[in-house]
Amino acid sequence: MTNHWVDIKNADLVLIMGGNAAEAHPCGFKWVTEAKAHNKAKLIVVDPRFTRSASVADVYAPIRPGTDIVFLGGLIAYLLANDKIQREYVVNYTDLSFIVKDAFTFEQGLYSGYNADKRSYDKSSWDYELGDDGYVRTDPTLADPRCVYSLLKQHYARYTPDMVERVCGTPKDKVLHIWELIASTAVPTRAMTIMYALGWTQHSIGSQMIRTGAMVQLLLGNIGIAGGGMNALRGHSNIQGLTDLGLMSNLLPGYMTLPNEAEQDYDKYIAARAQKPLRPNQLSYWQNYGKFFVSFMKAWWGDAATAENHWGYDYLPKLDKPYDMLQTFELMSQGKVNGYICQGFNPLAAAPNKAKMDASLAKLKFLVIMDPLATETSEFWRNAGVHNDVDPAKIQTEVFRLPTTCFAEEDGSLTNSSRWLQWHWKGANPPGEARSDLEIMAGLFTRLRKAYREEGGAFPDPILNLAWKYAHADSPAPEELAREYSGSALKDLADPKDSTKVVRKAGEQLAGFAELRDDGSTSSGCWIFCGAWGPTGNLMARRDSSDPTGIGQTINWAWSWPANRRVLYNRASCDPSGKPFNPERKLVGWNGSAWGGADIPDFKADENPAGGMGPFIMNPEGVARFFARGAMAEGPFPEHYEPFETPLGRNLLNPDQPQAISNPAARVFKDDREAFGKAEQFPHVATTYRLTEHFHYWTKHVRLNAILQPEQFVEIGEALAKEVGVENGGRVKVSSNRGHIVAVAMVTKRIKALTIDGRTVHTVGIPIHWGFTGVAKAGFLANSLTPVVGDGNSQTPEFKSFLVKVEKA
Amino acid sequence: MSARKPPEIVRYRTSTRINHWIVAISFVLLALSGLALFHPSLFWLGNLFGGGTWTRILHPFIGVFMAVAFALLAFAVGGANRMERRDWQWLRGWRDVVGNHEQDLPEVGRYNAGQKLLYFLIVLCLLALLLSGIVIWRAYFSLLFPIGLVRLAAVVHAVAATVLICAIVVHVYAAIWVKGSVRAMTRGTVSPGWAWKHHHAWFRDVLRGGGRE
Amino acid sequence: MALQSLDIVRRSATTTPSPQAREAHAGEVAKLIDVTKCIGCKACQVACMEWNDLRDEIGSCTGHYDNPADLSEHSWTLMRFSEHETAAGDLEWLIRKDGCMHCADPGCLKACPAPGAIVQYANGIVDFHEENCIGCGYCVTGCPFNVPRISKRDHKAYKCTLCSDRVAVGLEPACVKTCPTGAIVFGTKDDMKQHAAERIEDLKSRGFEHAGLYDPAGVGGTHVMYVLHHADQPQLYANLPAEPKISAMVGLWKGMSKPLALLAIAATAFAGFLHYIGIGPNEVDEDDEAAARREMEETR
Amino acid sequence: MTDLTRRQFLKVTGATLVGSSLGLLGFSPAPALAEVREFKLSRATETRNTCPYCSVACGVLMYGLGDRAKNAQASIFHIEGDPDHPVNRGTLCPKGAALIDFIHSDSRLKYPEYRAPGSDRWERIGWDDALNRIAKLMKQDRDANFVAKNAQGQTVNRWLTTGMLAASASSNEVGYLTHKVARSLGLLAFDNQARV
Repeated sequence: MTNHWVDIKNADLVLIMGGNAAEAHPCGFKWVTEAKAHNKAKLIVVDPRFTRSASVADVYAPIRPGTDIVFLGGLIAYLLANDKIQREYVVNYTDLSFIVKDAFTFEQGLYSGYNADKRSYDKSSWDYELGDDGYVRTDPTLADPRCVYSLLKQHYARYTPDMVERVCGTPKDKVLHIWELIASTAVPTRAMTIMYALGWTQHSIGSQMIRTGAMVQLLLGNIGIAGGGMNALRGHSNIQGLTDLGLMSNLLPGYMTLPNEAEQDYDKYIAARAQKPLRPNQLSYWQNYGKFFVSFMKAWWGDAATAENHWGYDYLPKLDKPYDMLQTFELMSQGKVNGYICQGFNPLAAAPNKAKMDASLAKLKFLVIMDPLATETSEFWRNAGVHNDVDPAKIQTEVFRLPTTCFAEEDGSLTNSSRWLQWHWKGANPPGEARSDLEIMAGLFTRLRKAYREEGGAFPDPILNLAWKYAHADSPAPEELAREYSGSALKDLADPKDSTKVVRKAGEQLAGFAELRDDGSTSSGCWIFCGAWGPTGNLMARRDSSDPTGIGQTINWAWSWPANRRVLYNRASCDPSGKPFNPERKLVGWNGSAWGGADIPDFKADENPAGGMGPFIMNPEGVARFFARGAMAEGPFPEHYEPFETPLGRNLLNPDQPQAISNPAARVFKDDREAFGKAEQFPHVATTYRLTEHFHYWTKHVRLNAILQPEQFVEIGEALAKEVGVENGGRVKVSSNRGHIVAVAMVTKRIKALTIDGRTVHTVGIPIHWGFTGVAKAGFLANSLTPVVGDGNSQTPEFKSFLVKVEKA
Repeated sequence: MSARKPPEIVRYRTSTRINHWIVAISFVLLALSGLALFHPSLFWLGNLFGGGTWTRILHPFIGVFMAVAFALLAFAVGGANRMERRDWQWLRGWRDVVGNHEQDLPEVGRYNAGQKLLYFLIVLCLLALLLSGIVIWRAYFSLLFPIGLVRLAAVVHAVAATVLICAIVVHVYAAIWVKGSVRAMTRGTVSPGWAWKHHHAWFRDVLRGGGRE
Repeated sequence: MALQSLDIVRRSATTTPSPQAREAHAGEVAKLIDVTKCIGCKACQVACMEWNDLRDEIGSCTGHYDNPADLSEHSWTLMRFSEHETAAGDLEWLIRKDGCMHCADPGCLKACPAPGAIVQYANGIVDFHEENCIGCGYCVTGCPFNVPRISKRDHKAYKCTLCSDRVAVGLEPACVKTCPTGAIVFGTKDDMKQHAAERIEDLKSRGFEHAGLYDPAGVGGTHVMYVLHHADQPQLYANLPAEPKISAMVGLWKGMSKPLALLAIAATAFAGFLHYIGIGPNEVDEDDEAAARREMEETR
Repeated sequence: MTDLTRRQFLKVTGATLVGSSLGLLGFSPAPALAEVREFKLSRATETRNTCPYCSVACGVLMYGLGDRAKNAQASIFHIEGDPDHPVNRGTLCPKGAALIDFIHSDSRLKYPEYRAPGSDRWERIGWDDALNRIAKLMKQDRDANFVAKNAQGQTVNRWLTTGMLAASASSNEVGYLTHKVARSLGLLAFDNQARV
């Protein structure tokens, strides 16, 4: 979330699209009801299903799964055509005026530089035109035909209301009504927030859907302001924190990235990430990358990280390609993975194509499960009848199942969607012999370290040198770890302005990432968390809920990264002179000598606005990008591509280019491509989702939740039910080219058949929460049906749109 | 003459008497438990049955038991309770009945018209109580019926029970009033004078060797 | 006096008044359920079961979101989902939290034959005391909203207590506290009516011209009220009764019939008594016996 | 003698009248004047925590058995929302409100378990046995398959034949330590639930 949960109450308009906040985040959704009740806000829901969110919406419109870019692209065209944009905002705070290279082209759904064999782009033409001064050329009048504004307008001109109705199936009058409402927030005093979740991420073009939403928000001047923003509603309690801490194949803590194998030179690795400003007097905060990186390496390898060994640069594994979950399971299915550790994760249920998962796990030599609950993955080898029809005798995998504590049985912090780190306290001991993950990870590590110390082995250095200064090596305390990732001074730190003054003594905790240095004198395991445990103690445990300005800024409650800032890009809530666009909901402002207000300014605190520094300080441009440059796999502007299993078989926006039916830059493995189904055999569009009564595959173990939704069902519209001859409460078999499930049919008015390009397309709703363990009625894992193809950038599987066939069971 | 023991006439067989008293005891239990559930002021009567809950549990079972026992009794005495022409005449002379002037009334068979009417009233009440009782028998049957019917049944049950209790009060009083009646239902016999006076036609039947149950 | 005062003002099957001196001077309490804010998440159902230490059966899916399928001794509240298409063709998903309405004039209490099994507190809460319940089910018969349920296991009647144990110590009911969207609110009845008025104004501004408060007068008003978008058609919300009142049958049964019946019985007995005194027994005398003997001999 | 005398009848009817009059006067079991279920949290120990499900991160209050005295074994028996928390303000969704049944779920794992190759059942094992065996398997695999240099001779120091998926609900501290351990071993096939 760029903003935070409580801030939603400041919105004048709420757009829920690609998510179902009422269903998945009810307690956060209260701030939508609050905005409606006390801010006269209107709520718009666009979703393939009439959801729980829709049940309290002012306007609901249906949409075919996977076509959101068409709806939003049409909206962009509408806003530009009707000049419903916040001009002062977009001219000053975005790249609309920037000139793009001449070589950049877009034709028939493909951008310049496409390589069909590699299914990827040479992105060199996707960039701004630089002037002789080394800075990007701009045209503040937005008249230049090669400026981003002109290209944007041109790109989305094809996305007409008629096209939207044809592709999305959304009635045109509804479309125009919603667009008109949204356009009303182009004025500086009205804010719209967009709330989305897996309904946008779980598509092969998910990242681009989100980008399209963000572009709409930028045009309307809704980023960085109270009640605005692009608010991703993260699914799990600490998925934000674990991503912040870099627990992904290509990341390091704080969104630093692992080096590629070509990056053998440490200095070049740093230089490529510490980007120089693209416009005059821009902060380009990533220029400090070296400070973050060195402090991180010092946290991990302590004294073994020295300037001489480039702070242990060789200790880091180098990437040849991404090793995301889908890639790893592909390798596993090929027999190239021997061992696998699942810590609190149930991939048999969570990853696409269960049949492939079953087969892949069976090829492992060993599998380690760390979990408080008996997951399906831990029992993938067990024959559970129709729900998991395997032969244990044929599965040679050794499986270890280690019981862990749950939230109630441990101290620690979790980072929520608002980027708040909140400390929690243990209330009881775990059952039986269960142990915390800390003890288990430490137990494994100390055993491995001992073995490498005593027996030697492959490249033992990073293991033997790993800093492990915990009071109990087998059980590091959460407090020790929190202090470590937050960071401390390793030597006395002198004031950069006056070297005689010591600003931080050796061993003292640091107050924030501004204190980090790249000379090895500071340590911080995750620079964006720096200051969470500061010189005054554990700020994550703060419990002052006062909100002096009444706009929901409780900045003394817990601690938010970065730097306890609650609304990202909040500098953009002020006009170029530093005056708030909406004084009623002032976040920050320039008082003539400093920035301040209800939030921590997302800006250089003493930077005079007259200097023209842009509010998007992490970008070298200083402004927000409509033109993504090389940051996205598919292209600088979002373009609609069909789901890989499309009911149409063609892309109505680019009907003559077969390479542009589905995402041309998405990675698809051969076996997975062969497992795709065609609309002739599988005529119905399926979409998977969560119900509010359950949380993923956990709460089927929870009696109270099992009572609320005891048994697996699928939702189908009345027309489809009639077609397949099933009554409400009867049973249906839903098959894809990868497997099938059998479930109770819930026949509902909430899912309607849509007319797409003159044809009727039925949608089938598949809630995901059942499986073959737990106290709820046993059911099929929903991912028996789902296809293995990820988003072109994030590799998030396409769970929201695929093809199935529904039959009476 | 006085030394001679008057010959006795059998009015009720042993089985009939036992049946009657089973019904009678059941009725008393039902009336007590029913009143306990019916009127808060009489809830304490439930203590006779082990408290309110036991009262609630026992009452319907006793009710069914009584209904069965009564059905046998009603069947046994049903034939003698058919209304005849002279019965209406008898009823028209109710002032003589109440005033103990039987000599002015048409002669009576095994049962007089009052007894016959009581018979039909009791049959009707018990039928109503049985049917309505099943409908309000929460533990087993109430869920099978719509709530409107249950509510109606509760009223029917209350009204029928009131009528029945009044009828039985009359019945009991009649037994006290007409001396010799109690012995008919305890020992089974009446004196010839009793039969001659109250049920002359039946008396003659008996003399002719008929009039048996 | 505090809101939480739970002095009993009415007891079932009790013919004399309960102590009345203490009153809820700060106002009676009420729960307001704003159906227009409800997302049907069922958190209230969970909070209810959790707080009251109840666990219903793990049932099955019958093609509806309503789970458990009905109120029971373990489910004192549940969401009832109705899909309604408006005249304009728009879909509305009307979700009503069902449960005890805590009537000012409670039909259950009126019907109950067990003294003290059902009580009404000074603050308006109607509570069941299962230890006094005899399991007759008359409360079910008496309730105009079809709320009380008799357990198949212990044959006691159960329903929402409005968390009288929480309210007694100054807390809000568990369902109110948990409600994520603020669709359930709790306070004095006056405050709740005022809150409802604000909500209704907002709803009217959004085009729900028949938005209104459901506080049915037929049962003397309730301590659980609804804000409805279509207050003119309460039956749209899973058959919420339009004009609930204690059934005339129940009124008859638990009203006039009780004294009349006792009177009738007593009068009958008394009439017999008077007859006995005034006219006396009908006895068979020696003359009758002699006449009988004569007739017997004649017949012989 | 079964016939009632006038005197006896008077007695019976009199008793009935007196009895029903007493009833009408309210002669019935002792009435309570104010009684509710005992408030169950009065002296329970309150611990503040965060709901482990979605990312709203609602504050929860856990109520535990005992007062943390040495001889009392804490066990959570009730959970409700933290009214001070700025986001949830005491509210909880159906998952959060049901947390007590997660803590005490029948599916909670209590002991380390092992499933041998080809077996169809779990065997209970000790922690040391489990961790020693896992560490051994990991070291064997790492030593056999560690890639120090790639085909072009570039230093890559990666281990690709073992992978790990990290939890999504574990604390930052657990995540941090897990990352530290996993990367120090050279793992690249390391991911979390952010993608699904």
